[in-house]
Amino acid sequence: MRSAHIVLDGHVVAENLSLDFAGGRTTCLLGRSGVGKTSLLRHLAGLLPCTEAAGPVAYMAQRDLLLPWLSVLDNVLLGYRLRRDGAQHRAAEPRARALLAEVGLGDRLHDLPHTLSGGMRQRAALARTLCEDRGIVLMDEPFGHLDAVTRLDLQDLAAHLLQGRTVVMVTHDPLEALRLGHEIRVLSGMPFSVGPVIAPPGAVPREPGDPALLALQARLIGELRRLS
Amino acid sequence: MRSAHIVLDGHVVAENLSLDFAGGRTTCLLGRSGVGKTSLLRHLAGLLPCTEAAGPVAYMAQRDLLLPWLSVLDNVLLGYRLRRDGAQHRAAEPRARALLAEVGLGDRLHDLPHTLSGGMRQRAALARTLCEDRGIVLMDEPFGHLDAVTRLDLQDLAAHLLQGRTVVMVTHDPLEALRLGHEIRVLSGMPFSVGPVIAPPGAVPREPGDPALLALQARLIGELRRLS
Amino acid sequence: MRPLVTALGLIAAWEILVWLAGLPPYILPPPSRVGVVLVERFDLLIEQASWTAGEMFLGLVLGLVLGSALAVIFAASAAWRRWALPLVVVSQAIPVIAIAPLLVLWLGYGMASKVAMAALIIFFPVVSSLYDGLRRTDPGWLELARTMDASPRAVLLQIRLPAALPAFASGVRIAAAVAPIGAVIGEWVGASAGLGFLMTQSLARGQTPLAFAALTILCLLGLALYAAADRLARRLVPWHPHQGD
Amino acid sequence: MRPLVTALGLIAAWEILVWLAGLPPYILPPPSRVGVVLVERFDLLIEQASWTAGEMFLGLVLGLVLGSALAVIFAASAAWRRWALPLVVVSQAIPVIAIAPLLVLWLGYGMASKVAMAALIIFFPVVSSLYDGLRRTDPGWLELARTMDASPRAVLLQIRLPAALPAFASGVRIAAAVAPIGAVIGEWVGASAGLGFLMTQSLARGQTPLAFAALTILCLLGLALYAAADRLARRLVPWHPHQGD
Amino acid sequence: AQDKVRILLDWFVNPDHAALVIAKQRGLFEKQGLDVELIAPADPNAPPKLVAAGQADYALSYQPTLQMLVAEGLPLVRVGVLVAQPLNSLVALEDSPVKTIADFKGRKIGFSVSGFEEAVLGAMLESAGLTLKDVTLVNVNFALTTALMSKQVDGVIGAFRNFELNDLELNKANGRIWLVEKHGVPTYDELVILAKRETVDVARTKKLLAALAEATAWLTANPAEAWTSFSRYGKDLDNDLNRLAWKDTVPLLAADPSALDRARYTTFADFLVKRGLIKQAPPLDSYVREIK
Ligand SMILES: Nc1ncnc2c1ncn2[C@@H]1O[C@H](COP(=O)(O)OP(=O)(O)OP(=O)(O)O)[C@@H](O)[C@H]1O
Ligand SMILES: Nc1ncnc2c1ncn2[C@@H]1O[C@H](COP(=O)(O)OP(=O)(O)OP(=O)(O)O)[C@@H](O)[C@H]1O
Ligand SMILES: [Mg+2]
Ligand SMILES: [Mg+2]
Repeated sequence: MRSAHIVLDGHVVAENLSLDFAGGRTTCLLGRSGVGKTSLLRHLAGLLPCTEAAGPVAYMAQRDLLLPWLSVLDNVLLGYRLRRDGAQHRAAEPRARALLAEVGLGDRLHDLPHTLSGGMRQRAALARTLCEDRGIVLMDEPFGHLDAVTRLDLQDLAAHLLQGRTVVMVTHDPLEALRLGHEIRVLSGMPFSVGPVIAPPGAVPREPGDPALLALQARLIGELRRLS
Repeated sequence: MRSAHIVLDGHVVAENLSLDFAGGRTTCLLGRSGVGKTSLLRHLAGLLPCTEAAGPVAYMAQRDLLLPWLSVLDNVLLGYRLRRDGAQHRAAEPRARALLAEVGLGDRLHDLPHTLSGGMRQRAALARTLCEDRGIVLMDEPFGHLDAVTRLDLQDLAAHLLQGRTVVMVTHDPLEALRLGHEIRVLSGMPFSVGPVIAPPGAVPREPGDPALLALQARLIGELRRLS
Repeated sequence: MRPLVTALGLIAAWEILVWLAGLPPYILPPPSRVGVVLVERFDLLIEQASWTAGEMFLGLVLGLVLGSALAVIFAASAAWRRWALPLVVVSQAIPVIAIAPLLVLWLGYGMASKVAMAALIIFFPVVSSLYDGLRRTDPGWLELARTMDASPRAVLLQIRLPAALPAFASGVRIAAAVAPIGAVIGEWVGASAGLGFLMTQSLARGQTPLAFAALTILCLLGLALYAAADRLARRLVPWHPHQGD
Repeated sequence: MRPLVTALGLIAAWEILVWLAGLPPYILPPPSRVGVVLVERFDLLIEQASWTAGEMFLGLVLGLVLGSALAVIFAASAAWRRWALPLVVVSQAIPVIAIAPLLVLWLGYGMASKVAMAALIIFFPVVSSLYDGLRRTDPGWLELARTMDASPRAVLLQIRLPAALPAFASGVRIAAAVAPIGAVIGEWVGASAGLGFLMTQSLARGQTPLAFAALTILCLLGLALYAAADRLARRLVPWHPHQGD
Repeated sequence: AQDKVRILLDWFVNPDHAALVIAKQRGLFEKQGLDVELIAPADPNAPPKLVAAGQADYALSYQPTLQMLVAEGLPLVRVGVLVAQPLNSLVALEDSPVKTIADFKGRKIGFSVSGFEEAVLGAMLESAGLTLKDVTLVNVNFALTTALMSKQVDGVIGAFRNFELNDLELNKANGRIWLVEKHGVPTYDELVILAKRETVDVARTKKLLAALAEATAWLTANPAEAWTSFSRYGKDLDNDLNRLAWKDTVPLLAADPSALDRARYTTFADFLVKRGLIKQAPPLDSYVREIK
C-alpha cells in the first residue's frame, strides 16, 4: 500500500499512508476508537472510492451483516451462492456445516438470523468469513461479542484455519492481538499514522497464560494510553 | 424477580427463575454466548411479553439503536424529547453535552450517527443511557466496541455516575465484571440457571492491576470453562 | 366477522342517509333498491363481472410482471434508468380517451386492449415501489457482496431483490387497489362488456340502481383482489423485517 | 440536458412511427403537426392547462394531507384500523371513475369535483405506503422508547413517523404520477374547462392534432409534478437510510 | 361463404339501432349474404375514426359530426341513413324558472360532447336574442338527465327527443323541450351510416341497405312483435326506458335507408361555416355517396 489517502465525506482519516502487510502472516491492528481502523480495512478491501483490493479478500465487517431471509447455513455459504458456481457450492457445504459446528451453531443450521443472540450472529459471520477460503482475510473486531471462553476457542480455530494466509485483523483486546498476531501495529493520531511493527516471539496462537505475553500486554496498553 | 419464565418463539430460555438484585448496587452478568443474558435483561426491562419493569429503567441494548435522523446530541437527549417535558429537556442539555465530552464526542455533537465509527456509536449510546438518570440501569455489553484504554476510562465514568443506582450489566470481560460489579453472577445451562453471588472485596471501580482481582479473574474463567 | 359488521353498518348508514336527506334514486339509490336489482339482474351482472374480473386479474398479473421487470431493469442499468424512467412517468399522464383508438388499432376490440390499458395503470405503483426498494439496500450488504466477487446480476437477484420485498409488497397492495380503476378505464377502450361499461350505460340511461348494483359487485371484486394481494404481500416477507443487521 | 435528449428522441421516434406505420393523422398525428398546433393555439392551451394544473396540484395536496392523516390515525389507533381500514380499501375498490359521475352531481361541475377525484385517487397510495412504513419500524427503537416511558403519541411522532419517511417518499412519488389520471377523469366526466375537456372536444371534432397538443402539455404537467414530488421525496430522507442500526 | 361485415354503433345498443338489430335477428343480412357484427363503442367519438383507419367497415354517426370530420380531412362518406331528421333538442325541467329560451340568460347548459353543441346552441340562443356568452356550457358527459334533475344545470343540449324526455318521465320529472330545427338550426340527418371513402364497397352497401329497408318495413308494421324480439337482443335491453323510447323511435326511422337529401347537406355545411366550426364546406360529393 503506497501513498494512500482516506477521506470520508471531507473528513481526512489518513494522508499519504504507506504500509506493508507481511504476506501469509497475521497483522493485528490496534488503536483508539474512531482512529480509522475500520476505514483502513475497508480501504484494503477495495470498498472505499478509488481503491482496489490487492486480490480476492474475505471481509468480516464490524456489523454481522447476516441476510435476514437466509438460514444460518445459507448465510455462511453466501459467497458461493453469489458466485453461482454449483460445483464449488456443493463442495463447500460440508465445510460450512463443519465450521458452524465448530463455532457452536451446529444445531441452528436452519434457523433464521433473527432468532440468534448477538454472539451467535457474530459466530455465524465468522463462519461465513472462514468458509470463504481466500488468500487475504480482513476481519473487523471478529470476537467482540463473545464471552472469554468462546473467544479463546474461536481464536484458536481462526488461527488454525487462517494459517498461511495474509490476515489483517482489527481488535480492541491487546491480549487477543498478542495471541494471534505475527505482527501488531498501533494506529494513532488524526489523520492517523501507523506505529512500528511489534512482533511477539513464538508461533501463533500463543498461550494466553504466557508471562512474556502479559508483559507485552502491559507495554501495549501503556503505548495506547501514551498515544491518546 | 419470582418464578419467571422466559420463552422466545417456543424456545425456553429460562424456567421458574427466581433472582434478587441488590438495590443501589451493580450486578454484572457473565455467561456463554447465547445462554440468555440479553433475554434476562429484556425481561427485567419489561420488554418481553407479560413482563413489567420494576420501575423506571434506562436500557442500553446490545445494538446501539441510534436514530439515524437525529444528531448525536439529540440522540443522547432522546428520552427527554420523547417525554416532551420542555423544562427537563432544557435542564438535561448541558448534562448531555458534558457527557458527550466525557465519552470523547464533544466535537461531534451535531453530526449524524452514520458518520461515526462503531465505537463512537457505542459511546453515544452509553451517553444516552447515562443521561437518562434512572434508578435502575440495564446495560448489555456497554463497552464491547471500545479499545482497552477508552474502556477503562468509560468504566470509571460509568461507575462514578451510576453510584447508588441499581445496575445490571451484561459483559463478556471477566475483568470488567470484577472492576465494576458489587456482585457477579454467572449464567449457565439451557434453560439457564444463575450461579451463586460472587462479591469481590473493595469499592468499585476497582484498580485493574490489583492482584486479588487477577486471581479472581482466573477463577471466573475457570468457572465459565467448567460450566460449558 | 368484523368486516361483516362494518359492511352491515355501512349499508345501514347509507339507507338512513338516503331517507333522511330524501335523496332521489338517480343521485343515490337506497341499498334496498340496489339489492332488488342485484337479485333481479343477477345473471347479467355475473356475466359482465366475469369480464371485468378477467381484465382486473390479467391486468394485475401483466402489470406485476412488467412492473417488476422494469424496476429490476432500472435498478440494473443506469442507461435504462436515464432514458426510460421519464417515459414511464409520462405513460401515467396519458388519458385513455386519447390512446383508445390507437389501442384498438393495435390490439383489436377484444379483451387484449382492455387488459393493456388496465396493466398500464397498474404497473406504475409496482415499478415505483420496487425500484425504490431496490435503491435502498443496506450498503453493508452490497459491500460484503463486492468482496465476494458477486456479479451485479447475482447481487441484484440474491441481495437487492429479497431486501426490496417489503417495498414490493407495499407496491403490490397499491396495485391491487388500483386494479379496479384500471379495469374500468380499460373498458372504455374497444368493444362493450364489463361492469364499468354496464355502469356508464345504466347511468346514461338513468338506471342508477343498476349502476350501483354493478358498483357493488365491482367493490366485492376489488376487495377480493386486495385480500389476495395482501396475503401474497405478507407471504413475501416472512422474516422479521428489521433485525437484518 | 438529458431529459431534453430523451424528449427529442421520443419525438423523433413518434414521427418515425407515424411515417413507417402510415398512421393517419386522425389516429395519431405526427409531432410536426402537433407542434404547429401547439404554437398556433398556445394561448388556448395555456389557459386550459392552468385549470388542469390547479386541479392536479390541489388534488395532490389534499390527497397527501388526507392520506398522511389517515395513515397516522391507523397507526395510532387499533379501533380505527379495525373499523375504518376496510372502508378505505372499499373506497379504493370503488373505482373513482365509476363514482365520478356521482361526485360531479354532488359537488357540481366546478373545480371541487375534479380536485376531489384527484385527491381520491391519490390518497390511497399515500395511506398505504405510509401506513406500511409506520408498521415496519425497527422493533429495537420501539423497545428503547418504551423504556423511556414515551407516550404512544411521542413514539409515533418522533420515531415511527421519521422512520417511515422513506416509505412515505415512495408513496408521494406514486401519488404524483397518478394525479393527472384523477384530474383528467374529472374533466372527462363533467367540466367546462381544462386540458381533458379540450381533448374530448377536439377529438369529437376530428381535431386530433389539437387533442395531442393538449396531451403533450398534460404530459409536461405530469412530469413537472412528478419532478417536484421526487425532489420533495428526496428532501424527506436526508440521512443515509440504512446505517440506522 | 358469408361476407363478414363489422359495423361500429354510435352508442350502446338502443332503439335507434332497431333496424340493424331486427335485420340481424330475422336473418335479413344473411339473406343478402352478409355476416354482420355489431360493435358498441365505449367512446362515441371513436367509431368514425376507426372506420377511416380501416378497423371496421361501417360506423354510425351524425351528419354534423360527419361534416366536421370531413372538414378536418377524414376520408369518410355517408352511404346511408337510419334516422333522417334531428333528434337533438334543448331541454329544461318544466318546473324550473326557464320557460323560454331567453330565460337561459346567465344560466348553465349541459351537453355531452359531440363537437357541434356550440353551433346548435348558438343558433338557438340567437333565435331568442341571446348569444353563447350569455350562458355557461358544461360538459356533463353521459349524464344529461341526471345533471338536469339534480339541478346542476338549468338545461341540456344534445338530449334526444325519443330518449331523454322518457328518461325524465320515468324519474317523475317533466321536461320542457325546444326542437333544434324549430329554433334556427337547419334540419339534418341524425343517424347516418359512414364508410371509408377509398374503399366503399357499393355492392355490399347495397345489400346492407336493402336488408335494413326490409327490417324497417317489418318493424314499423309489427312494432309490438319487433319490440319483443329487440328486447331479447341483449340482456340489459328489456327495461322501461327502452320500452318507452321504442314507441317514440319507430316512427322516426328512415323508411328508405338509401335516401339522400343533398340540399340538407349543403345547407348544414353553410351553417357550420357560418358558426365557425369549419373553415370551408368540403365538396359535397367527397363525403356523400348515393347508393342506388
Ligand atoms: N426471537 C427469538 N426466537 C427464538 N429464539 C430466540 C429469539 N431470541 C433469542 N433466542 C434464543 O434465546 C437464546 C438466548 O439468547 P440471548 O440473546 O438472550 O443470549 P445472550 O446470552 O445475550 O447471548 P450473547 O452473549 O451472544 O448476546 C439463544 O439461544 C437464542 O437463539
Ligand atoms: N461516512 C463518513 N463520513 C464522515 N466521517 C466518517 C464516515 N465514516 C467514518 N468517518 C470518520 O472516520 C473516522 C474513522 O472511523 P473508523 O470507523 O475507521 O474508526 P475505527 O478505528 O474503526 O473506530 P472503532 O474502533 O470505533 O470502530 C471517525 O472519526 C469517523 O467519524
Ligand atoms: Mg471500527
Ligand atoms: Mg446478548
